[in-house]
Amino acid sequence: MGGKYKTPMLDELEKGPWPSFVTEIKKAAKRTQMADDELGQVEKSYVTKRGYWKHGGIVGVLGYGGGVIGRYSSLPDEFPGIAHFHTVRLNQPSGFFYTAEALRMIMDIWDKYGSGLTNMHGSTGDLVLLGTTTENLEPLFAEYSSRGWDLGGSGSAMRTPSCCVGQARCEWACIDTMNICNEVTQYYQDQLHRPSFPYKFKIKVAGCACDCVAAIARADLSIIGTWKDNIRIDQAEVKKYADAGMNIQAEIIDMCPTDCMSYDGKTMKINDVQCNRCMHCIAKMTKALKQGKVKGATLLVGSKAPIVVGSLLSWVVVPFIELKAPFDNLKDLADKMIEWWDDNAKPRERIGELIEVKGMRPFLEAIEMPPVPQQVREPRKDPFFFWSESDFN
Amino acid sequence: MGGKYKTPMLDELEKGPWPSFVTEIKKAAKRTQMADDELGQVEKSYVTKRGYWKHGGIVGVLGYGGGVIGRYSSLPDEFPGIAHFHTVRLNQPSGFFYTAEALRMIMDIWDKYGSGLTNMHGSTGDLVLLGTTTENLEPLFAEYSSRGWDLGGSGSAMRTPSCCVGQARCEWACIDTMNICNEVTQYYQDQLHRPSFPYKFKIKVAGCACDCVAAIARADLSIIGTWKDNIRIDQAEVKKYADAGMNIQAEIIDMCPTDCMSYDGKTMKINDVQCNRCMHCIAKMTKALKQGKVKGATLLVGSKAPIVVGSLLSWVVVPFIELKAPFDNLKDLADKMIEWWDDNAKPRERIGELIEVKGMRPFLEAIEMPPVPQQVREPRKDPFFFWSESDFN
Amino acid sequence: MSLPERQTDIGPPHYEKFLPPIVKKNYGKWAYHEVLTPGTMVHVAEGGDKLYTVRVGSPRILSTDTIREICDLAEKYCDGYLRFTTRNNVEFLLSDQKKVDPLLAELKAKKYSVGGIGPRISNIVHTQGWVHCHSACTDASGLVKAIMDELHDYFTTKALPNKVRLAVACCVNMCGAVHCSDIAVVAIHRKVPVIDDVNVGKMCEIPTTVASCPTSAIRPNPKTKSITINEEKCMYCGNCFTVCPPIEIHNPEQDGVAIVVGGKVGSLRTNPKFSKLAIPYIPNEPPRWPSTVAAIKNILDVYAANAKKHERVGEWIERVGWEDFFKLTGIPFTFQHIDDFTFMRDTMRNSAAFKY
Amino acid sequence: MSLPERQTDIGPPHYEKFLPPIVKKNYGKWAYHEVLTPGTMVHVAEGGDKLYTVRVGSPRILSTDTIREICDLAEKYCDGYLRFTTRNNVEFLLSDQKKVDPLLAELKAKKYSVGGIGPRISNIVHTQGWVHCHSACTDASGLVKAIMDELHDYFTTKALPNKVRLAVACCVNMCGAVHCSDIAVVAIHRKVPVIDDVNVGKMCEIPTTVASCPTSAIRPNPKTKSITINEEKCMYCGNCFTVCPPIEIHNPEQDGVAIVVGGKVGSLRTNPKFSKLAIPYIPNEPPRWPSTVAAIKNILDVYAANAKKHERVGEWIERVGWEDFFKLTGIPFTFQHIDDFTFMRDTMRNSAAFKY
Ligand code: SRM
Ligand code: SRM
Ligand code: SRM
Ligand code: SRM
Ligand code: SF4
Ligand code: SF4
Ligand code: SF4
Ligand code: SF4
Ligand code: SF4
Ligand code: SF4
Ligand code: SF4
Ligand code: SF4
Repeated sequence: MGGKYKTPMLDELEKGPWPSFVTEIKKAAKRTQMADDELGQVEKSYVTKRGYWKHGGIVGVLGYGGGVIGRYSSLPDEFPGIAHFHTVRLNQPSGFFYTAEALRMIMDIWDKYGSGLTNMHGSTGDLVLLGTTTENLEPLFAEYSSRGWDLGGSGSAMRTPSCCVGQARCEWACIDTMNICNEVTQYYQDQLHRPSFPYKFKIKVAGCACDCVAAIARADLSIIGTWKDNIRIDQAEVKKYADAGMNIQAEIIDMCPTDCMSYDGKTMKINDVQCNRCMHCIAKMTKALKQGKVKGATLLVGSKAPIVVGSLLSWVVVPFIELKAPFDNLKDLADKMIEWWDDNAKPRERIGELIEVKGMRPFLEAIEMPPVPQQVREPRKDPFFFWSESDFN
Repeated sequence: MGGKYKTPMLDELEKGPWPSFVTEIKKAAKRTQMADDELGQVEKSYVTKRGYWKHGGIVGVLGYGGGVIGRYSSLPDEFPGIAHFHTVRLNQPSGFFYTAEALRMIMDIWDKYGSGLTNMHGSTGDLVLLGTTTENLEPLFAEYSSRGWDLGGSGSAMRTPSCCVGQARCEWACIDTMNICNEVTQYYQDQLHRPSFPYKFKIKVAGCACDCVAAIARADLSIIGTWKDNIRIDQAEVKKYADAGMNIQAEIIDMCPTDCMSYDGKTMKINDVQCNRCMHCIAKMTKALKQGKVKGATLLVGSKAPIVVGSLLSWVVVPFIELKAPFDNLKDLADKMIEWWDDNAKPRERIGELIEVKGMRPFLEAIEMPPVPQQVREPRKDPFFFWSESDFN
Repeated sequence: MSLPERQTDIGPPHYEKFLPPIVKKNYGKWAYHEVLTPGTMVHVAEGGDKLYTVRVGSPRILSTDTIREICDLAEKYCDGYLRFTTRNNVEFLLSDQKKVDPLLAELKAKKYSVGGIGPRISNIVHTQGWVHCHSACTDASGLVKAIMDELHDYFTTKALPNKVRLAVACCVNMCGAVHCSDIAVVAIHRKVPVIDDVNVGKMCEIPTTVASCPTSAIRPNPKTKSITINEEKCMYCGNCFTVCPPIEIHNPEQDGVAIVVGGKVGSLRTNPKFSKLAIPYIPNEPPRWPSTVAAIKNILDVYAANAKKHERVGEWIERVGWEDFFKLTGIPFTFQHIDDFTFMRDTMRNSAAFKY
Repeated sequence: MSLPERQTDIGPPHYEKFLPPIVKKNYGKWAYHEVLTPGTMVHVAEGGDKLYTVRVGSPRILSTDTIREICDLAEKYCDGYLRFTTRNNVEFLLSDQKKVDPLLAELKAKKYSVGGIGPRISNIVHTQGWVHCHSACTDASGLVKAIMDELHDYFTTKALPNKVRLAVACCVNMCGAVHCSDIAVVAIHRKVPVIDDVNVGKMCEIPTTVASCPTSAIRPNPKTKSITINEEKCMYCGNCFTVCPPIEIHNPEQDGVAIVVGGKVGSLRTNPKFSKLAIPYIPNEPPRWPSTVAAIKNILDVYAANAKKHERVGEWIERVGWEDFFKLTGIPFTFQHIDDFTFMRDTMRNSAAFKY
């Protein structure tokens, strides 16, 4: 098989040092008609500068409302192998850890039913299997699920939660990101597989303010690890950084956003009351500075992409919460958030958009959080604000 | 006359070191029934915590549509002296300069026709004569206008322009604020006296970025002096400030927003390309630092109070314009702005609000200004933007 | 008595008529100035001429009597020349240094407040209040008097880190510059307007009234030929009352004032800033508004104790963070502080870094 | 062949199954790490255990063949353990230092790109493009390949002031993290959609279609039983096309990409930031998008030459000002740069201080 199409345009993209997706498609095309027709259609897109995919139809596996993105070529006669070309979202394990054995099993089954192409991983976090037909969906699902692998989310549902590597390989993880991610994924299995929300709901967990999973920018509920007490300083290690040539004044002291550090060439001092725990000094001097010991997370809500009134970054709603397995307090809060959203949102309205429409107050009241200054960057500017009956007591 | 009312509440406000408006009203109340009834009604407001004024009716002088704010007591039987209590806005001279002679003349006429009370000055800048009757308006106007004084603006019209003291008594005035203010006031006499705009239009002129007339916050057209070339440094004077105990590093260098200054204890240096001409260093070391010599103004548009969608500060539209008497280039630009606004605004829509609705582009095109980075603090965030046919050529 | 012949569209008299000779001579040629005392300064011209300014506080509401008294003083010490400032103070302009002290002496004797120059408070920009405006939900002049009495030392003597601009507006129309002041008071309503259906029907244009509401809380009510207000949506701005008086928004027991802080208009060091909400509500307490006065004093004191030299109130707050502002002032943080209007997106905290 | 018994709602396998023993042992007990080379780092546990990571670039679209090859490597050097990163790179996890160099040697021989750790670029977060998405107005994978080829040295060797996060989204749905990236590409339309009235009538719910438009540009057209679009108001977001396919928005000659810059997600030093528009339009130039690649290279080079150590792209720009960004990069400033959408109020300059 393979080689049905001349692909002079795509061939250009096999040149150069970065690994080539074209090479990958060609590899698969040697074995599957699907991949070969995919290659042909993409080449055509490169010539005409447009895609040839129809809107997705609803396809899936029995009892599930999501996990598969239906996709059909708009040129099925020209490219019959991709007349159906659905993607299957396999829910990745927390932290994207695998063994060769597990991965080989996944690949073997995929070669049996699909194009031989994958996305490792999708932007949300799923292990994306790229291209199969409607009739292959059921057997494929049976094979995977019987071996302990389930589908991820799609549609107006809980979406596959995702997290940074956290405590598995990072000294700064204030929370057990992988366990939290796994726990919420398991807790929301029903909502993940059976779309019943107003729109998508995403959860992402980062172990510290570095936010290596971009939680604050692309999760309806962003969970970010932090601490409350003082940064621990190892002065001997500070000295080693200085000796190794670090310009501590310029690189650390002057870049501290709260101006709460000082270094006189010998001793580093931090006025911890002023520190906003931004992680800069710790990240750049990991041997010398350690976070405090009272650890937990900040919960932020609402981020999303720009459609339709501009992107949102998540907003702080719970400045600090301790998170210990099995994370019941977190699940309880997430339930309340989702319930309020579900009760109030229009279709295709994300939770951040709903808060913007309704205001923070009803949301905070629904999740039983008091107003605190940490929730705002600055207070309101205009003199127009609501009063509730309860304010008059 | 006077003393008709017991005013225990207001009497409390005659105590304390700051000059008392109550004392002022009482002074006038000795001579006019109006002021005495005003005293009585205000005392009543202090007891009941509410005002007793009706909405203004339209009153004025022949041929003018503005300059008088009609005001009627809602308790005319109780306070007959203020059954009518209109204010008259006399257009102040640029910079609020007076001679005793001129002021006495104004007061004498006011005592003849009004309450004997004034506001020196109103927030827009007018010399406000506080309280007279409808029938007194014509004679009062005849007296003033025959002596060279005219009314200011009110209603949906050009409003009385105003300015800082500028070159009359300030070393930092990059433009002749008083002359500009006077010139635009004269130029727009018709629009000032005969409301024909969608809403009010205010012009304020400040000689430099200190903005001593708060132009940027409360003028539809804010004119603010600036310069283009290098700050002139007198190192000997710098030394004197240091000798006098100024902590130049902390007070000047560290507070420079663009980090473009340095001082080694001997010589002060400014990297003028980076300077944003904020005026801080010059204001705090006026003997040592002088603005450059290429002077002109920045034109900003749109500021207003919060009704109804939040306050606006004026936006930079023309970063730099030379302004030399008779300021034809300025008048021409102002005309274009007003014309575009007049053509497009709904009633009670300020120019800033209209720009927000229509976008900057049509406005800039109307005044024939190209887009430049100086107009924005930062470029747009979302990927949604318009293309005109002209962009495709 | 026949009236003099009226003129129209002549505009104000040309300012040159009122300029002291020393100003005319040195117009545009000033070299520098020095603040001599909190109420006096000298401007020195390139050629060496010196102009002395003495600044005097004013209640802004002035009787003709007082203005005549000021004119007398101007004639005695300044050849009759004087001016008012953009914050409504009076400035005596002296070309003769020898007359400065005698003027100050006479001002002191007559109990004028001399001050307001340099890093301190100046007069409070304010508005009409119960003295003249139908829209007022507090009195501006009374508030100003009570505040200035309390802060008087900061006008006449005491220095602050930088100028502190105060303002009072008697309704949300904000005829003062409240929206960009260091510390300011704005009067607010807190209750949904009460509708007088009969008069609304008679006196108001229903479509205009409906359109006046920024939150679309108003609907026409064909039955009553009047309107109805959705209580959930109304945030008491009073705009409907402005266009339709029988929609009564005043509620003496519930009206009151809010305090906003951190605004500025100059571009020095940092960008001009809007004021932000510090205290959402304090009841009206005429005649001397003690709670409001105390609240302002508290904010000013905390600023004075914590800001760096030259930092304006807003600059200090932005450096330490609003978390610290609320902590240091002890002001409670409420739902009202959280923006749910135009600027919500830009005022919510979208960062994992903040202070406790 | 009978299928195995399907299970439902079991969720993903527990991650513990896939953790290398050294990770299990030291879970939550890491003390610090050191970046050894642009593609290798070591994490040291409190007890002294050392875990070596070797990071390898991936095109994200991987064939099962390549994945099997990666599995072979993992078995040979890491007891079969490996992971993927949040930016789609592959990480080999080694507990035995001695195996690091042999692994690197084999990776080199097999032409893998090793790098992406520390202050440099990493893999480009991207999306489906013409490979799989109906909404795409560019190809993501091709753009990524072309950009990464050009910037390859910044992945494998060269250091930058800090990490530079790149992203590509093939339409404004922005399935990548374009809206908060240091430098990113987002594909856009520039022409009002063309309406296929017959099919709109047949296939679409008119009210939903009307409601889908963020700028209210769509009106029902009862005559055609379809809709009309107000050309003045349409800003080509494609949301109508998403809910109603016969509204064709694709226009191969006019579609293209915009470049946005200055975003970030971490809270280090400064708040997370949205990306802002740098270049409003570059035409699609498959197969290698030379203009887009050159534009990104230019921005990256100017950043590298001008930013302070540890400054992210957005932090550098905010320090020097956008005036300087446009001056230094030579990018023309256009009407499109000026916000006329949600954030206009906060992005216009309301200050008299700026640079030329
Ligand atoms: C596959 C994936 C892109 C990728 O190449 O990785 C993807 C692909 C699609 N996204 Fe997405 N989104 C993917 C992650 C994202 C992300 C990133 C994330 O989840 O972290 C975002 C931005 C964050 C967010 O949720 O706002 C994202 C924001 C959108 C949006 C805009 C949603 C919004 O509220 O603004 C849409 C539009 C929609 O839902 O109609 C969308 C719609 C789509 C659709 C379903 C387009 C459609 O209308 O049919 C795409 C199907 C492509 C295809 O043919 O396979 N996709 N989408 C990602 C999911 C893979 C996975 O499960 O791991
Ligand atoms: C007299 C004065 C306050 C004062 O005590 O100094 C004043 C008084 C009134 N203002 Fe004002 N405004 C005065 C300066 C301002 C300013 C400040 C300025 O001009 O620099 C502002 C804020 C800047 C601005 O224009 O936005 C201001 C913003 C308003 C507004 C809100 C306009 C808006 O677009 O948001 C209104 C409401 C309206 O126009 O209906 C308003 C309406 C009014 C009315 C006419 C109320 C009404 O609806 O009848 C007040 C009449 C009071 C009275 O009974 O005498 N006044 N008004 C000021 C004019 C005196 C003068 O001519 O010198
Ligand atoms: C007289 C007056 C102009 C006028 O035409 O009437 C004036 C006069 C001067 N101003 Fe002003 N300013 C005057 C209102 C303002 C205003 C407007 C306002 O308050 O509504 C501002 C903007 C305030 C703001 O940003 O919110 C203003 C912000 C300044 C600044 C900037 C202060 C800062 O660092 O933020 C300076 C420079 C300084 O003080 O170092 C300044 C400096 C000056 C100088 C030193 C200029 C000079 O060389 O002559 C003058 C004496 C200063 C003083 O009073 O301390 N003037 N000044 C105004 C006096 C009002 C009053 O009675 O107190
Ligand atoms: C492996 C990974 C987490 C994972 O679960 O997969 C990871 C791992 C580490 N990150 Fe990260 N980050 C990873 C994605 C991210 C992201 C998310 C993204 O790019 O979408 C961010 C946010 C970027 C942003 O702000 O826009 C991120 C911002 C950081 C930062 C903050 C950099 C800064 O100063 O702004 C640090 C601290 C540092 O570099 O000093 C950091 C530091 C680290 C450390 C040193 C943490 C540690 O002690 O182990 C890890 C190795 C750093 C490196 O690659 O240079 N990591 N890191 C991700 C690798 C992606 C890749 O293949 O390149
Ligand atoms: S987010 Fe923090 S804890 Fe998680 S991997 Fe990044 S640096 Fe480590
Ligand atoms: S964590 Fe951030 S704020 Fe705190 S001391 Fe370090 S650099 Fe400063
Ligand atoms: S705005 Fe500038 S020029 Fe005008 S008085 Fe103030 S400091 Fe002087
Ligand atoms: S004017 Fe402002 S930006 Fe320029 S050097 Fe002085 S302090 Fe710095
Ligand atoms: S602020 Fe309101 S109440 Fe006060 S004068 Fe202006 S319109 Fe009247
Ligand atoms: S007070 Fe304001 S918000 Fe309330 S109904 Fe009237 S116009 Fe609407
Ligand atoms: S960004 Fe747009 S075109 Fe690309 S995958 Fe997402 S929805 Fe499809
Ligand atoms: S492309 Fe967007 S803006 Fe244009 S009509 Fe469709 S939905 Fe409206």
